[in-house]
Order: sequence, then structure tokens, then C-alpha cells
Amino acid sequence: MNDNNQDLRVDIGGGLKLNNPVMTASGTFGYGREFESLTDLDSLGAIVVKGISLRPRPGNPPPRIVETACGMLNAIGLENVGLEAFIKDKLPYLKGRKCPLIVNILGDSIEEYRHLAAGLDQEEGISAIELNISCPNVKKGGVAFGSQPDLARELTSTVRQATSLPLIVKLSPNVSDIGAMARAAEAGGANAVSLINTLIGMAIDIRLRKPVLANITGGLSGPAIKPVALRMVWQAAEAVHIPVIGIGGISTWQDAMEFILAGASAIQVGTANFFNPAGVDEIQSGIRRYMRENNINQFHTLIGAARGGK
Amino acid sequence: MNDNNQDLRVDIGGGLKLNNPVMTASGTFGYGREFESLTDLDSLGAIVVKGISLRPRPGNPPPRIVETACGMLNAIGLENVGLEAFIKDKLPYLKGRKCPLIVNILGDSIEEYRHLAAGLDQEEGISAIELNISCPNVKKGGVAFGSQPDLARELTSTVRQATSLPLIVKLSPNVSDIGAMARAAEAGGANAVSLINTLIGMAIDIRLRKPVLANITGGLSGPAIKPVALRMVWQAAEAVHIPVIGIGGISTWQDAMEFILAGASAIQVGTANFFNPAGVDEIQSGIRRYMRENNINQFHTLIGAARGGK
Amino acid sequence: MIQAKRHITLNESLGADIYRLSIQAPEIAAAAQAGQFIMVKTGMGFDPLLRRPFSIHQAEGDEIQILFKRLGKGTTLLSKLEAGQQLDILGPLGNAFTLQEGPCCLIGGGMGVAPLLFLAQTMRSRGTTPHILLGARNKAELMAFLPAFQALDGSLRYATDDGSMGQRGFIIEALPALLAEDDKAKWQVYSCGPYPMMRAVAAICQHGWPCQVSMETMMACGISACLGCTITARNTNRKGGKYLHVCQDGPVFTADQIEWKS
Amino acid sequence: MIQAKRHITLNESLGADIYRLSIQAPEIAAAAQAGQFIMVKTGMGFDPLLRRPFSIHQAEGDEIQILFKRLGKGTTLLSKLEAGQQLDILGPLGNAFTLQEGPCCLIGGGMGVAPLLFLAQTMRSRGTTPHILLGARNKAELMAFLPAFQALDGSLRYATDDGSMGQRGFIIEALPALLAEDDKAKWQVYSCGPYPMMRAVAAICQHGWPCQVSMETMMACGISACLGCTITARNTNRKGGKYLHVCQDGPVFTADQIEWKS
Ligand SMILES: Cc1cc2nc3c(=O)[nH]c(=O)nc-3n(C[C@H](O)[C@H](O)[C@H](O)COP(=O)(O)OP(=O)(O)OC[C@H]3O[C@@H](n4cnc5c(N)ncnc54)[C@H](O)[C@@H]3O)c2cc1C
Ligand SMILES: Cc1cc2nc3c(=O)[nH]c(=O)nc-3n(C[C@H](O)[C@H](O)[C@H](O)COP(=O)(O)OP(=O)(O)OC[C@H]3O[C@@H](n4cnc5c(N)ncnc54)[C@H](O)[C@@H]3O)c2cc1C
Ligand SMILES: Cc1cc2nc3c(=O)[nH]c(=O)nc-3n(C[C@H](O)[C@H](O)[C@H](O)COP(=O)(O)O)c2cc1C
Ligand SMILES: Cc1cc2nc3c(=O)[nH]c(=O)nc-3n(C[C@H](O)[C@H](O)[C@H](O)COP(=O)(O)O)c2cc1C
Ligand code: FES
Ligand code: FES
Repeated sequence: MNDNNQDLRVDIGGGLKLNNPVMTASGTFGYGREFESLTDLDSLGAIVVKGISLRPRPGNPPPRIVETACGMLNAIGLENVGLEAFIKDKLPYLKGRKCPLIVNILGDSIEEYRHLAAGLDQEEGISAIELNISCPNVKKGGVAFGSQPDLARELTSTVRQATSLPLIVKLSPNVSDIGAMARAAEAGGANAVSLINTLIGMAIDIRLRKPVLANITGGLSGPAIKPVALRMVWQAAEAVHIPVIGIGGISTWQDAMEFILAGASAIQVGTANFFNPAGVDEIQSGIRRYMRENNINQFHTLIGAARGGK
Repeated sequence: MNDNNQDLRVDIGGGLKLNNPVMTASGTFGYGREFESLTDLDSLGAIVVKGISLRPRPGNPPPRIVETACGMLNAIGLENVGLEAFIKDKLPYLKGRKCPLIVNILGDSIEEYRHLAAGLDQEEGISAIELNISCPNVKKGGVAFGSQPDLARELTSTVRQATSLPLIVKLSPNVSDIGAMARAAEAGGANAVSLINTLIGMAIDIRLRKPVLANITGGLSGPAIKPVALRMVWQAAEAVHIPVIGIGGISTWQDAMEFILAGASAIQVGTANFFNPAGVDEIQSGIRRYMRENNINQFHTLIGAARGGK
Repeated sequence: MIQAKRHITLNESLGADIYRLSIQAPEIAAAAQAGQFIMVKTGMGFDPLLRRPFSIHQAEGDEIQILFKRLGKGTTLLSKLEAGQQLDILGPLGNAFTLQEGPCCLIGGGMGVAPLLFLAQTMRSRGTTPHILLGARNKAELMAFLPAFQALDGSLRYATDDGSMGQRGFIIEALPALLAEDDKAKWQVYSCGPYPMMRAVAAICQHGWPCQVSMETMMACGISACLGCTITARNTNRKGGKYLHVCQDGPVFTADQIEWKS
Repeated sequence: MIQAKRHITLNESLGADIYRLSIQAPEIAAAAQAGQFIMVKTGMGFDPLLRRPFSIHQAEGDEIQILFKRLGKGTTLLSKLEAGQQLDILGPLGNAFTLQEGPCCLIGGGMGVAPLLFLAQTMRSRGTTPHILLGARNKAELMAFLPAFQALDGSLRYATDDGSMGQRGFIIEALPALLAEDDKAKWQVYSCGPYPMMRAVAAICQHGWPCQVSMETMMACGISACLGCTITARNTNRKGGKYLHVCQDGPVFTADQIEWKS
């Protein structure tokens, strides 16, 4: 059978078309190069790089990670090289890849976000910006944006004005009404929303009788959170008209298909990159096989197909 | 070594003292009798029975459950025999056990909750009421109480006035500020808060291309949710002065100890009863062993011991 | 009902991904009735989390046996266990087939044949010789469980979907003819198999033959604690509910208790 | 660096819950340097979720070997694997010990001895004979790994915490005397073991002896993608950060790079 009958291309908003819907999630794929001998970077739907801030950040003190049942907690604290070093040291390599590059950004203030977006706007080779409004590890600023629709909207529209690149807003799951957050991003001018970021969790060392993570709490990711992520993607897809990008525990092609059928136009693989660095390839071929076996040629017809009466 | 050196008794508010901190969680232990040949009911800290409503409820159509990574989703829809049948058919057996009985209640309106509490207040053999304000499976009424502090407070104080029994308010995790919900319950007159109920999640059948559960969404429980539950217990213990009861994914004595060190005065075992019906016994003896090995005689000194500087 | 870790005495691959696993469990063997099941913890971690239900295939002396097909995570783990290792089991659970007077027909398909061997053995030990109809996808699957049934005397017919052994097609096609052989008699029909098969058996039997079916659903506990294992009843039951709980009210039901979905 | 499923050729229990596991992995064997590690997927499900890091204990011909202790879920699963089964591995990862001129001392405790065998073999193949100091809890643990070191010629001393074999107490107590034996020489010290042991070695060596230590932390990826495996550096590094990443900057560090916690 000819693989080429399956058209996996998909539009994720703001004119950005991907060759296939499988991306890597921010913070779980380094700056791409770390995986060059383990997976075919060129054939990825897109690479989303580790969140970049205006200045370099050292991140949180150790311990930063701990394994949990079918998941992990991280409190990396958004360690990153900062905008300048990113552009100088990381971007040239990434620009050389055939797949689109999406830069995830984070700041402590609206001003910082605006500067970042404006700075990236100047650069060649960036296909979109993903706005992380939901980092649970940063203690000032950031958190509030992620749980209050008004602030999220304000932040989105500020960044929107600073860049002409397609803008994806990445939502936090630590809210009671994810639909309202998605609508706020849409109203602020986002071209797409991506979700979910990590759930806030913690672990305690019963021998030392103190929290395992130096930061006390951390972000829960991995297969454990998939049911929550899928439900939120379903609700977000109901709430907005822009594309929704599904994230959260996706580890197999079957997981990816669940998100797509729930209404995701594309998906991001996060924690699974750690334990299965070739997983993104397997997910892509699994989706292709599913389409072939079900005689589906156009990927986009699968988006939201489980919503039926909904 | 003599087991009796360890005093596991604990006060969980409103004058209710348990012989040990290990209870069963509502909806996961039937009406107790189902486990009589599998575990020693008399030695439980307390039995919390399946949520009771004023009238019998048939529950949701099937399928109602699905397994997820280290967890499960349920959309039982609060099937229960109703107050009258509970008192007639279930209470007599439960009254005969040596351990305290806590009755979990749910309603579609404040009125219904009030009636339930008043009805139970008349009965002998009930040690406390646990108010479920957070059931994600009931589509009207209930949900709102669980995510809005004002409503939660109003509901709590109405029930408070209808009964002189110790009152535990069971909180939903599907909120952005669990501390605010715990404070609302405390302000409404709760003697304790218990948390967490299930996180809202879903699963999709990729072959049939529709949600697995007839109800579309369901409640996520089991080891997968433990990190989120533990974090919320930590936050709730910070927010209130009344006892906090920890629930969520507790499957081993180590899990139980994490919750206790985080600030829980007692814990409830839920989903683990399904795959390990003798788990409650193992957890109790594990806590006792931990105390012995660490030369701790009074259980209550362990409560919140990981909070240190906090 | 007990829950305990017990020794595996046999785990034999029968081909077509089907295995026969025997466990040393005298209490369960002594108490078990045909139609009952056990819940098995298939692995040591939390993935898979829940126990898996399996019908009791045979119960003799100190041992019980299950017959299972490798499908997903749980059964894959089970298939790797070896004699001498321990297995955490819970049982016997559920109700059982009700033995009635009259000529009887057992009709099973795929893994649904598992409880029917125990049922046929019980009938033989009480002096009844059942007529047995078995269906399988193909020869390999049929050969995994047929020999055990051939060891019983009595009438035995079988079919495979692809015709690679026995009749070609669905074994239910043989049911009307069998019932017609003695159409004055009150045939008792016992069935376990894929949902569409049992629905078809129920449809045939509604014209006057008592029929018992053994149903499957997702189960979390097996002991009526989770209320997750519901199927829809044809009629509102005496408790006012319209749902049946497979682990408690079943797994065996009379075909007319059930609201069959198309 | 490769990630692949490869055959296990040996999984031998050495007592004291310690195992030696060999894997057919020619690419890793050819590339590996003493001090590097691999990440291993220990089970098929999602529990445990993450790969586990293990030092390369030996690399010869087409095979690499790890030496591990059964501690929790992952190592328990590993201990049950058998020759002929496949293992999903990723490696070789991390930096390596830097071989320096001068007399050298390898000091290891517990499972920390794992990379030291490979290091000692490498030194021998380059004509250097290291002095080896090994510590274990008791005789059973020591005997699990001692024979492999005895097969090398050279000076070897050992101690057990309980005195059941060799000297009683911590093997570091033997270090000052050894260094003093030739106190004009520029001793190179290489250490891997429990944190307190390496901290003590570092404290001794800060009086003038170059010391390399191999550090452990929790790791999610092993390939510098998660940034989870940090330890605190003594000095702010040239990138302006104060953290070191064990999987990338290590696992081998010079003792003075590290901010030792008391
Ligand atoms: C009363 C009863 C008796 C059964 N007897 C037998 C038997 O004798 N032989 C046999 O091979 N199979 C039997 N089954 C089915 C058996 O339980 C499933 O095949 C098994 O659980 C699959 O587990 P898995 O992890 O390999 O598959 P999974 O990957 O988990 O799922 C594969 C399929 O198995 C079904 N399944 C999974 N978990 C459960 C569960 N807890 N309860 C019910 N169904 C589930 C699901 O429909 C799923 O689509 C019986 C089921 C029931 C309810
Ligand atoms: C670079 C490096 C090399 C190592 N080499 C060896 C070796 O050669 N032989 C050996 O026996 N052990 C070695 N270890 C330790 C080994 O990785 C742990 O013993 C193992 O991961 C425990 O897994 P578990 O599932 O059995 O234990 P768990 O029950 O998960 O945990 C037991 C303890 O092991 C540690 N641990 C668990 N997972 C990890 C992880 N992903 N990364 C780091 N530590 C973890 C934790 O501190 C935990 O307290 C090495 C660790 C590192 C970082
Ligand atoms: C170690 C780690 C680091 C992360 N860093 C970032 C980040 O810098 N920016 C961001 O938006 N999300 C970050 N995330 C969140 C992931 O991109 C993703 O949203 C989340 O992990 C859920 O997906 P998963 O379950 O597939 O991992 C990080 C996650 C992990 C595990
Ligand atoms: C099948 C099932 C039924 C439940 N029914 C109720 C209920 O009736 N009332 C209630 O307050 N909580 C109910 N719960 C929630 C549990 O009591 C508990 O809060 C939750 O499952 C988290 O704990 P766990 O992870 O240990 O299961 C139910 C949970 C499950 C799995
Ligand atoms: S399986 Fe839990 S009630 Fe039937
Ligand atoms: S283990 Fe992931 S960066 Fe080191």
C-alpha cells in the first residue's frame, strides 16, 4: 500500500500549516539537537523549544524531579539560556531543520512578554510563538495570568500586537473553567490554544519528612494526566473557533488519536520523549496506519470526529 | 516488640475520635458488608458509605467505568438506594460494627441536603456526616457548590444547622484555589474538610470514535491523582484550622504517610479497595510499623510533620 | 469468597494466543459453581491498575483453571507467568448458571466457551448430557479449546468463521435445527460468547425456550462495591432500578432480563 | 548514542540482591568510556515510567555489562529478566573519567564500584596499575563484586561496615594512609559511592590531590532534555548558572566543582 495516499497536513492557525500533526512539547525536547541521533527531526510536525525568557534563568535548586505513578513531577523552574543566547547559540541549528520551529516564551511581567515577542519577531526561521501563561513553577506574575481570564486576555493581546507571527496560547489546567480561559485567549487574538500544561502536584519524602522537591510543589505530567487533558481539550474545542492543540500524557498513537477525535488539530508529545525518544516517529506512523486502515485520506476530517451530536 | 505502644487514635473534629486514621472512601467500599470476608471491618478507623440521596437514584447508563494509566474514570452517576432504604436495609448491619460510621450525602439542592442531614440526625449509630459538594457526575445543582466558595459556605452552614453530628465537607479538586474552598467550608461551620474527590477526565474509544463513558466525562481516581491530591491537602492544611482528611490515590502505607506528613489528620482509601481489598489493613499496620521504627508513640505528632518551616 | 496469593500450577499456551492457567486454590475450587468467575491481579505495579475477571473454566480437587486470550496489557502479563509463581486472586464471584430439567444446549463462541466446560462437566456429573455447540474464528482458535470438550462424551458440533475447521460460518446457525429436533421438549439454552452471538441466541430463544446468558462488562471490583459493571435491564426491577450489575446480579442472566442493544 | 532493544545475554544473581546483566550492544560497547552510563527501560507499562540510569560496569567485544542492586520497582523488574529477552537501552551517555598521569587510587562503595571496574580495566590496558579500595556493608555484598576486581592484578583493599570481611568500618579510613605512602607524588583519586563517602573523599583530597567523583541524581531523560538532574556547583560557571547537570556535565566531576551539602 502506498503511504502517500494519506495526507497528514494540517492548519494550526495564523496560516501555519504543518506536514503532520505530531509536535514535541516545550521543555521536554531540549533545543532539538539533543534528539538528532534518536529521531528524525526533519519529519516532525514542529519542534516546540524549551521556554525562553528575556534573561537567562538558573532554574530551581535540586531536587527538581520525582517519579510518580505513571507520571512525574518537575520543578525545573524554567531554567533556560535566555533570548540572546537562544538566538545566537540555538537558533542557527534549529533553522537548519526542515520542520517548523515554535518558540515557547515566558516572562514575569506583561512587559517582558512583549519584549520577547518583539525580539523573536525580528528573527528568521521561527514559525510561531507559543505563549506560556501557565507556569506553576514561577512564583510571581506568571501564575495569575494562567488562572484569570481577564489577565490572560490582556497578556495575549499585548503579545499579539508585538508580533505578526502565528500566536499559540498555552493554557494551564489548574482552573475550574478551561473553556473560559480558551475564550479569553481567542478574544485576545490567539491563532490557536494549546493545552494542557502540567497539573500542580507534590510528593513527600517520608524518611526525611519533607517535600521531595526543593520547590515544594511541581508540575505533574505523563500518562497519569491524560484523562484530564483530554477532557479539557474536548471542552476547549467546544468553547473556541480557533484550532486546539492537545497536550498531556500522549505516549502512543492511540493517545494521539483520542485527542484528535476530541477536537485537537494537532498534538504535542512531552514526557514520553524522556522514556521513548523515538516515540514521536511511532506516533506519526500510527496515525498514518489508522487512517489507511479506516480509509481516511484527509487528516483534517478526523479532527473532532468523536464529538458527533456535541 | 509490643504493638500497643503505638497510639494511633486521632481526633478528626467535632469530638469524633477514631481508633486509627485509616478510613474507606465513599463509593469505593459499598455499604461495608461487601468487604466483610476480605478485611476486618471492626478495626477500620471509620467506614464512609456510598453517597446517599433523599430518593433512590438509578445512576448513569453504561459504560460507567474505564481504566486509565494508573487510574480509572467513573461515571456511576451516584446510584444509591436512597435515604429510606439506607436506614432500613443498610444501617442495621453497619451499626453492628465496632468502627464509626460516616454517611456521605449528596443532593441536587440546598433543601435536599438539609432534609438528608436532618433525617440522619435522628438515627442512632452514625458518627458523622460527610457532605459531598463536589460530585462531577451530577449535571444540575451540585457542581456549582463545589467550585464556588460562597455557595459552598452557604450549603455548609445550612447543613450545619440541620444536624448536631460532626460535619465533614468533602471538596472538589476541580478548582483553581483549594484553600479558598477549604476556608469557605470552615467558615460555614464544618468540623473537618476531606479532599480530594475525583478530577474530571475522559477517554475516547478510537475504534467507535466516541467517548467511552455514556456520560462523556467521568471522575479520575487512583494512584495517578495522588500528587495533585497531596498538594491540595498541603494547601488546605495551610488554609484552615480544622482537621483535614486526605484522599486521592492512597494505595500503600507510604502513600498514607505522605498525606499525614503533609497535614492530614486521617486518610481515606478509595480506588485501592477495588484492586486490593485488604489494603486498608496493610496501610494501618504499615503506619504502626513506621511509628515503631521511628520511635513515635503518639500518632498525632506526625500530622503535618513535613511542613517544618511552613 | 477469598482473596489470596496462590501458586500457579500450570500456564500452558494452547495456540491462537490462548492460554490455560491452573491455580492451587482449594477454597475456591470447593465453593465454585459453573458460571462464576475470579478477579486476578495481573501485575505488580499500578499499570494495569485493576484486576481482570475470568470465568472459572474447571474446578477439580484443589485447583481451579481459567482459559484466557492474550488481548491487552493484563492478559499479556498473565501469559508470561509460570508454574511456581504466585497469583493474587479473588473469588469465587457472581452467581452461577441455574441447572434446569430437560434437554439442554450449551452454545459458546471464542473465550465465551470458558465457563461452558465447567457447566458441561457439572451437568455430566449430575447425569445430564448436554448438546454442545462451539464457535471459533478459525481452526487454530478452535483447537485451543476443543479437545477439552471432546473429552466429555455427548453431542458436540462446531463451526469456524472462515471454515478452516468444522462448519463454515456462525455456530448459531445450527441452533434452530437443534431445537427443532425435539420441538415439543422444553430445551434449556445456555450461552456465553461475543455480544452479537448472545443477542442472536436470545432472539431465537424468545420463541419459547428458556435461555441463560453470561454477560461481560468492564469491572473494577467484582464484589458489588463500585457499581461500575452495569448493563441495562429490559424491565425496571423490583428495586425500582433499571440497571443490572453484572458482578452481583450476574454474570448469568436469563436472556429476557436484558435490554439487547442493536 | 543509540536507543534500541537489544538481547540480554546474562542476568546473574550475585547475592545481596545484586545482579550482573550483560547486553549485546556492539555500538555502545565500541563507543563506551569508563564513567559513562546507559538508561534502561525496566518494564513494558507506564509504571515505572522513566528509564533508570546504570553505569557501564564492563564493555568487551559486542557486550556491555551493568551491575545493579534490587532496590525498588525498576530494579525488581530488571532482576526478573532472563538471557534471550530484550531490553530497551539508551547510551552511552554522559562524560567519562579523565585519565591523568601519576599513581592513582580508585575508591568505591556499594553499587558505586560499578564504573570503577571498567575504569580499572581501562587503566590496566594502558599500563597503569591502580590502587583499589572497596567498601561494602557486609561480606555478602562485598562478595557480589569483589571477585571481578580480584581478577585484575594490582593492589586491592576492602572493608565492610560490620567487619564481616576485610577491615571493619569505612574504607575511606584507609585513604589518608595510602596517599601518605607516597606523599610527594601527585595522586589521582577516582571515587564513586554513597554521597557521604564521596564527600569525605573530597574533603581528604582538597589538601592537594586531584579527585574525580561520579555523582548520582534522579534523571528523567539522560540526554540533557529535561534539565532535571541538577546538582549545585561550588562556583557560578562560565554560563552564569550555578547548577551542574549530571547527565551532561557529568556524571564525573572534579570534587572541587561541587557544593557539598552537609
Ligand atoms: C465475568 C467475566 C468473565 C470473563 N471471562 C473470561 C474468560 O474466561 N477468558 C477470557 O479470555 N476473558 C474473559 N473475560 C474478559 C477478560 O476479562 C478481558 O479479556 C481482560 O480483562 C482483558 O484484559 P487486558 O488487560 O488484556 O486487556 P485491555 O487492554 O485492558 O483491554 C482489552 C479489552 O478487554 C476488556 N476489559 C479490560 N479490562 C476489563 C475488566 N476489568 N473487566 C471486563 N472487561 C475488561 C475491554 O473491553 C477491552 O476492550 C471475562 C470478562 C468478564 C466480565
Ligand atoms: C549516573 C548514574 C549511574 C548509576 N549507576 C548505577 C549502577 O551502576 N548500579 C546500580 O545499582 N545503581 C546505579 N544507579 C542508581 C540507580 O539508577 C537506581 O538505583 C535505580 O534507578 C533505582 O530504581 P528502582 O526503580 O529500583 O528504585 P525506585 O523505587 O524508583 O527508587 C529507589 C531509589 O533509587 C533512586 N532512583 C530512582 N529512579 C532514579 C532515576 N531515574 N535516576 C536516578 N536515581 C533514581 C531514587 O533515589 C530512589 O530513592 C545510578 C544512578 C545514576 C544517576
Ligand atoms: C521537565 C519539563 C519541563 C517543561 N518545561 C516547559 C516549559 O518550559 N514551557 C512550557 O510551556 N511547558 C513546559 N512543560 C510542560 C510540557 O510542555 C507539557 O505541557 C506537559 O508536560 C504535559 O504534557 P506531557 O504529559 O506529555 O508531558 C515542561 C514539562 C516537563 C515535564
Ligand atoms: C466508583 C467510585 C464511586 C465514588 N462515589 C463517591 C460518592 O458516592 N461520594 C463521594 O463523595 N465520593 C465518591 N467517590 C470519590 C472517592 O470517595 C474518592 O474521593 C476519590 O475516588 C479519590 O480517591 P481514590 O483515588 O483513593 O479513589 C467515588 C469514587 C469512585 C472511584
Ligand atoms: S464490578 Fe464493581 S460493582 Fe460490579
Ligand atoms: S536527566 Fe534530563 S537533563 Fe539530565
